[in-house]
Amino acid sequence: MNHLILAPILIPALSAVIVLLTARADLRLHRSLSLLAMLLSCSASIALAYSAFSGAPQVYAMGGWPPPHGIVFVLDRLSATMLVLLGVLGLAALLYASQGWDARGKNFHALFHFQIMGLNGAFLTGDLFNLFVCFEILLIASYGLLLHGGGQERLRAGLHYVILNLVGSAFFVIGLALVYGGSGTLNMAELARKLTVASPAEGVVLTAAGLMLLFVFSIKAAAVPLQFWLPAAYANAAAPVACLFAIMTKVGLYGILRIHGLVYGLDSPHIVRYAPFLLLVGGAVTLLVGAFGALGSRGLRELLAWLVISSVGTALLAIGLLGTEATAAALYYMVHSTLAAGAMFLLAELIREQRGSTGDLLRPGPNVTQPTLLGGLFLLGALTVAGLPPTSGFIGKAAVLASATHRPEVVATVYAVVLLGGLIGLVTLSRAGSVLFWNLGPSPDIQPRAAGVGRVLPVLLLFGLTLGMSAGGGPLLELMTGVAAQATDTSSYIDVVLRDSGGHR
Amino acid sequence: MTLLLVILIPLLGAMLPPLMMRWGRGASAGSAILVTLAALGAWGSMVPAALRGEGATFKLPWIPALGLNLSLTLDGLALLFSGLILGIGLLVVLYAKDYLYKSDPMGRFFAYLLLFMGAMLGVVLSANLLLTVVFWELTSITSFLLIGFWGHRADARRGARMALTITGLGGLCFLGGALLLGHLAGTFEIAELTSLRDSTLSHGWYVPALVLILLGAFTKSAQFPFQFWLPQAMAAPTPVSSYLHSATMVKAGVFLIARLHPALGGSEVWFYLVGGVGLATLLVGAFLANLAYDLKGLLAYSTVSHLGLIVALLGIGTQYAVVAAIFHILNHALFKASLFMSAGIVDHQAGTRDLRSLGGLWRLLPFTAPLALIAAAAMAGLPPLNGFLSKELFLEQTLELPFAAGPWWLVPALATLGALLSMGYAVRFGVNTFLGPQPKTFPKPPIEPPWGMRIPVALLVAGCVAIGLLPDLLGAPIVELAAAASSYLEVEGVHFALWHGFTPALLMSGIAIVGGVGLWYLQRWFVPVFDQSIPLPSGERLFRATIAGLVDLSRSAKRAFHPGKLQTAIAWMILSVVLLVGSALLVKLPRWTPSPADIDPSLLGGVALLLLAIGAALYFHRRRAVSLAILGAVGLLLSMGFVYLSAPDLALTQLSVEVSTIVLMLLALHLLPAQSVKERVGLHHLRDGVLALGAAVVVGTLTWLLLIDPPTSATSAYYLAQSKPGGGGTNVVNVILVDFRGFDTFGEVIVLGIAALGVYAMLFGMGLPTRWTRPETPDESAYPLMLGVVARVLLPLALVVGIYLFLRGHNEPGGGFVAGLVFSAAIILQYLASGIGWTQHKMNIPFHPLIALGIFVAGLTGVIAIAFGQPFLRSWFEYYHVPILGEIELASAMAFDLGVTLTVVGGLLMVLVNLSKLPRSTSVRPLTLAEEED
Amino acid sequence: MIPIALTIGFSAVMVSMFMALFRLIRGPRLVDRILALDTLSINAIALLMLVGIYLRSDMFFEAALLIAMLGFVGTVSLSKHAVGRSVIE
Amino acid sequence: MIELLSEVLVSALILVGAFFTLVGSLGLTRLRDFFARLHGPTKATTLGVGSLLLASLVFIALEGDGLRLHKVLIAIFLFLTAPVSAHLLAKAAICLKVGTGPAGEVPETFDATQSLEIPRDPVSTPPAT
Amino acid sequence: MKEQRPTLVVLEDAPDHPWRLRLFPQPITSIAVGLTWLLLVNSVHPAHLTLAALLGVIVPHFSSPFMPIAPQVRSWWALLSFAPIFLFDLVIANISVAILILRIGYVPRSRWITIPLDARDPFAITTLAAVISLTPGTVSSRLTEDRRFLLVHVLDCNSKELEVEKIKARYEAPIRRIFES
Repeated sequence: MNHLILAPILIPALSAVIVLLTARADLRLHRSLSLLAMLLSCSASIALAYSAFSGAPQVYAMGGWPPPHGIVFVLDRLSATMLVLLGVLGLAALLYASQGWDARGKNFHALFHFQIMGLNGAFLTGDLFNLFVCFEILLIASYGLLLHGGGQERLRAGLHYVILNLVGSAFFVIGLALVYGGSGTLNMAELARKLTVASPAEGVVLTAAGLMLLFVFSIKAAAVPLQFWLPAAYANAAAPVACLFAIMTKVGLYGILRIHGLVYGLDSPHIVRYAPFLLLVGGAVTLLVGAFGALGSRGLRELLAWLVISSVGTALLAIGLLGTEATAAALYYMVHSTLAAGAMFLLAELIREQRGSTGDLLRPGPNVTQPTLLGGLFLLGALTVAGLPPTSGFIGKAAVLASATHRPEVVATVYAVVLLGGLIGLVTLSRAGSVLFWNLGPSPDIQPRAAGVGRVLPVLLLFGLTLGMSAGGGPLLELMTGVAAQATDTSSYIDVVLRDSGGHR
Repeated sequence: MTLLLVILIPLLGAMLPPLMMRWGRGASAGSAILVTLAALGAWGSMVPAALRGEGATFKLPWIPALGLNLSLTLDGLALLFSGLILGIGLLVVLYAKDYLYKSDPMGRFFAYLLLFMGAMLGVVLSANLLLTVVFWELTSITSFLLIGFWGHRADARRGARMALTITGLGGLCFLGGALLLGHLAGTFEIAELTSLRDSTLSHGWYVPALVLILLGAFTKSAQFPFQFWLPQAMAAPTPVSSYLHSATMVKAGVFLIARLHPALGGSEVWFYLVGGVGLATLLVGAFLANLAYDLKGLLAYSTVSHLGLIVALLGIGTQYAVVAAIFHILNHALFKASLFMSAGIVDHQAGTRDLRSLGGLWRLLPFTAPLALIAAAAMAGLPPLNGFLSKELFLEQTLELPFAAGPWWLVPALATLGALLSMGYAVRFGVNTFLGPQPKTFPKPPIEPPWGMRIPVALLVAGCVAIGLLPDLLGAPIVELAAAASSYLEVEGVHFALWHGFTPALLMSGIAIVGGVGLWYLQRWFVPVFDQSIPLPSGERLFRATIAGLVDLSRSAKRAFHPGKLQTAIAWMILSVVLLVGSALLVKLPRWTPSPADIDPSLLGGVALLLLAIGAALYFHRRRAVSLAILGAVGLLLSMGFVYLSAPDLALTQLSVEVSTIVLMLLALHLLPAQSVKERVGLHHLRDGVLALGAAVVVGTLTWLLLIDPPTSATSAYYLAQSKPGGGGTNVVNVILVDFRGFDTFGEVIVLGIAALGVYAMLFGMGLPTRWTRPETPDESAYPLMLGVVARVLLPLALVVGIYLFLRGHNEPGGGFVAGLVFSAAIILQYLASGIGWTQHKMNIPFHPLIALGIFVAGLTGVIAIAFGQPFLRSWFEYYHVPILGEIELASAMAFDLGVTLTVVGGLLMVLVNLSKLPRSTSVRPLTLAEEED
Repeated sequence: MIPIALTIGFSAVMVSMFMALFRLIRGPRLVDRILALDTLSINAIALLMLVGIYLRSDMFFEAALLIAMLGFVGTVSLSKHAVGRSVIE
Repeated sequence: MIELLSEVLVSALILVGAFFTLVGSLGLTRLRDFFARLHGPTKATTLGVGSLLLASLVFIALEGDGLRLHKVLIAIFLFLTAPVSAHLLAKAAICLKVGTGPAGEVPETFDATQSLEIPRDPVSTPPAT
Repeated sequence: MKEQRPTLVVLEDAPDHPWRLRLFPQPITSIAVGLTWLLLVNSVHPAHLTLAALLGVIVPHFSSPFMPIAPQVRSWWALLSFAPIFLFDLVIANISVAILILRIGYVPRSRWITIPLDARDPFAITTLAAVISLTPGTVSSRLTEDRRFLLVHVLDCNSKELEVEKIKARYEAPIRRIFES
């Protein structure tokens, strides 16, 4: 049994604990400590990914209790992908935060690492209730982070955020109760096995459970009409926090992929026949509403938040298209949109700071201190987000559209929706860009300070990664196809987890 | 490889000009020229082979999964276009060097220009349809940057955005069409596509794919009805206009049509669509050009109409039509670029481009004027210039169409009309600018510009004349090569001649020329008429209205459906879950036989109590303290329910949680007004009622389902069996918590800790005044004597009880969590009795480390297991027999439980203390937001 | 004999719980409600005793103990709140 | 014989306990004045619970599990806390000027608040004389 | 929000005592703790005896700072002699109150009486108040700031003076004998 699987949760937990134990120590100590920890857990994730992609899923039985009775961690390609993604994103966010954001509130580093821990746990666990626990960890931590920096708007947004998410958690628990009531287990593999042999009555309960969970994950993913918690929260969060939050919606998508894609099987009779259709429609609506909402936004960060929703819609749509190719496209798109959104939120902060009192509002304001740098980055980011070549966004969109061609009955709709959404996004971003960088008002008496290397570096890092995603698009899509293949192969998942579980006693 | 270089040199070279700026504008421009020359050189090295018909190719897989490869080719068509791009590009760079004003950031300009050049070269050189899309979009983006170069001007911004939007729309459609085409053909390599033409044309998706791709082409080439963005793009500096908007970018659409003509052409759809749109554009453009006052606007519309002419020819699609099209592409590039440049000179030197304030520049610009006039003549299609040749060919082709289009004379007549109109605006351009009366003043006294701006014009015009005189020598070979590459039919033996003898075409152009002059003679009457009275349908105004409308719509929609109110959000949530799950129940509900459960009277009583209490709590929800008291009762009764189900652990937990909840909530109440806002009775009550009902039905049904066939779980049996032997405890609940599912507990403990930290951070962030400094008057009313004494007497006893619950937890009801809550309750009692100040002073535990310590201890027990080569959290226990004391069990679970206890105490007290440090007031702003909901 | 006594006892305690709940809902003042809550918890202890006898077990001893200890804390804080002071000062 | 007696004893205790519990709550419901109501729970209920405790104590003992006195703790806790609860509630009621029934006005001496210097510990500091 | 100081539990009110007191800062507390433990586990098994002793040492170290002045029982005899009186009155009290409550249509004559206190020791006062609340229709309702008067609410009272007399004689005196004198 590979103890390294624990690293992604134990390292953050430990560092958070140390930060708290030395609560009164100097902030610089905390910074270096938590950066180090982040580096470690990120590299651990990469190592795990390496082993995951080179072999079959690995199972880690907590306390040695054999599944389905104990809690297991299951490391497969899907979880590995998410781990690495989070590792990189977290690193960037933390780098940025260490340039001063972390001093604007209490316990930033502890909360940050707990958040990382919760997310990693959610990606690794093979047990439904444990998934819920991890969701709780990351929810509470994210609430703390969301309020980081204080202020009225944050507080208000945070209140809505936490209440809505708690409602979601409540339904999550109900769903789990249904799962247990219908199948007598909370282990994902065992549930998958039970689904194949469920009696009619159990079948109903399990179907209801599946849909309840779908609902919960859709809340996390901020699919319309469950997107209410997102825009205000993202628009008001501190920049590094918003950057980290770029992955929060993906947690919901991950849940759908894991539970409905793998355990239930989207095209299987265990869940209602129209589930894929629901995903398609929901995705389409989310995509359009997101783009539309961005069009009407008054501030850059709000705009970005809506575009995040839109990207979620695209991914949902792709998942709903079923099939390895479409799933691979969805995964690629998820990764891309996470990195891009993270970078954009950091960039938005830089722009906001340099526009004085106008902030990130989309009206004529003073010119930024570093027009070439920020303008260039914004252009790149806009291309990436809007899905124009040669960025990863274009490849992701193209992949989704290409995979849609295998579903002749929906291809027209999918094309119409995706292309329309892309167009609206293009209009929105071009408007925003031309206002921010061309339509200049009088410049203030004292020009704000230029952003230091330390705060530009994370942005560059993330954008660099997206560019890498497009340059290495070929191999990457191959990898994602591998991930998708494994993430839809239920029977072998069951075998691996329930057979070589590493549990003894 | 060289092919790739041709593209890469400009793309990478684009960095040079900005960098060179520090050595002055000359250096910057020089570098741009050098880069262009380098690219030209690389290109030139491949020309001979290409002319021999064995053009270079290059292929490198990029994204095999999508069929997107870096494959390039230099066939005839590519050769022609790349030649134009590079050649005219060079001239434009020369011209721009002197054209740009001192205030303009020249480096950025040339960077954009070179980027565009690279992208455009990519479009024409790529042999893979998807790759074409990639470069295609790049041209849109770079043109956006170039049009918006003078971003401080509103018209520039608007023009840039409009151009990007329209061409972007087209690009997206192109992408869609390309993907469809690639799917139905199974490849994106254009060569293969060409070979698959027949199967493609017969495929069901042919038409949609074709339409989408054509949309891309039409938008790019400003074909009707998308022609309106081009005049708006004239806000760009003139070099840009002459390069992008006459010679190259707008030709990309035409290029695409020509490129795909072998693969998609020849069908009826193709003919009517391409030909029709082309013809319409030809007429509309020419007509609008006759109404324009803006010099560049006039040229823009004329460009539109000439592109329409080319498209129409490609639509006709016979060999000679294609040849004519290609030939006209070449010609138009030459004369239109030169016209734009001379217009630029006029604008630059005279300070205006309004035809109404121009005239008689012949004398002031003795060098530019004749050149411009010649170019205009070429545009008008006067012999012996190149324009004449290709126009003749066009008119000729309209007489022999592959498919029927109305009466035989219709298309030729329209073509003639087009030619007539173009003659009209050509004369309008030439005469109104250079001849005729000279206005009294110009914004700037016009003088000839520097040679840098004159030479390019001269060269281009020379080209026009040369080709006009020696068409066979200069035009034919390349045209033939290009035409062959863009037709699915054999193309050979192409040659042009000024004189074909008396043909219908000659007659038609004769009519056109005469009529055109006449039209120009009439214009001073009809142009004002159109200006004032007849409002022309302006796509541009429509476009702007649409965007603005969409923005407003989006905002109002947000206000309506996304009003940042919790009620709305939660209503949507409940609605969706009810629909989602309810639908499943409707779909899959089996018919079951209800089994009447025997009902216990005492249970009835308890349930009645519980329901009463809950109802009351709801009823009093607006009076916070009251509902809180009632909620206390609810908790109590609930714990009694656990007792009824003989679940002592749950009862204990419920009770202990209850108390701390009440205290914390009371503290929180200090920040709220005693009563919540009175709601207006409204429709949303009905809504909520319906939703609640639906939710109740769904949940009720589900519960019923669970009850009628309770789960048979192997897991619970396993836990019961393993609890003692495997977990070393007889209290299964506790063993589950600390061992079987210890990891969950670990997580939840952390959640508790985080919650405390979060509250702490939040209160800190609220920046409220910390009221408390020293204990205030500990008078009888604040700290009653009795309470104080009893609380202190209770403390040690409570601690003992806590320890008791903790120690026995593993085997009997109790456990770390409950113990922790008891400890905290005991300490809370001290706070209540003696106030924060004194208590804090007596028991000064730093809470952060306490929480951390708890988590650490809990985690450590797990990690130690790893140290022993066991899995994380593997529990360990041993029974020891000590002489007097008897048997004693030691278990790692205890350490784990200790961690739980520490965190509980730390977290709870941390929240408590920090909450109670807040001022008691209803005017604390942050909390008003809790009220804003109703 | 004991079963009969138990039945009576159960019903008596149940009735008194109902009465306490009545006072809790009826009010009229917060202090009344708090008093009612206090009584209710004491009744709960009584109930637990009876259950203990009925089941012949001490399973619920700790629960009773906690009610006796913690119910007090609740009452104290509520009554401090009722006066209109901060619960903890 | 012993069994019978014990049974009688237990039943009697149960009945007594039930009776007092009932009476306490009855007082809570019936009496129309807060301070009067206050008396019910503090006394009757405590005694009721006390005798119930005794009952179960005896019962368990007779069941043969030996003398298990731990229930006494509950009684101790109750006797410690009940008066304090009553005291605090009464104080609260007085502060809130709850109607105190016939002749129930609060003596003046209690409205005049004597000023004291601030003791650090509210309990153990000797009052000013 | 100011941070808490990181010092640990301070025993400032118990400065350097002889070892006995440092081990058992408050013997009476230690005894109570030990007894409580034995009651909880209700056994006198040696293991539990040791554990009780252990707790008797540990717990007071945490609790005693909160009780700078431990209750001191001056005369255990007084305590023992007072207990039966109290228990007896307790029962009586309940019965009388029960009768009051059960008498239909009878309106009890509620009265406020003020008891001037001679007791000074906080524990004495507290005990007195508690006893008053637990016995015949009286609830000790409020203590003056200077702790010299106790306001008592009498459920059914004929003459204030008698009540006061009774309480002072029957309860305060013995309680003062227990804690003070």
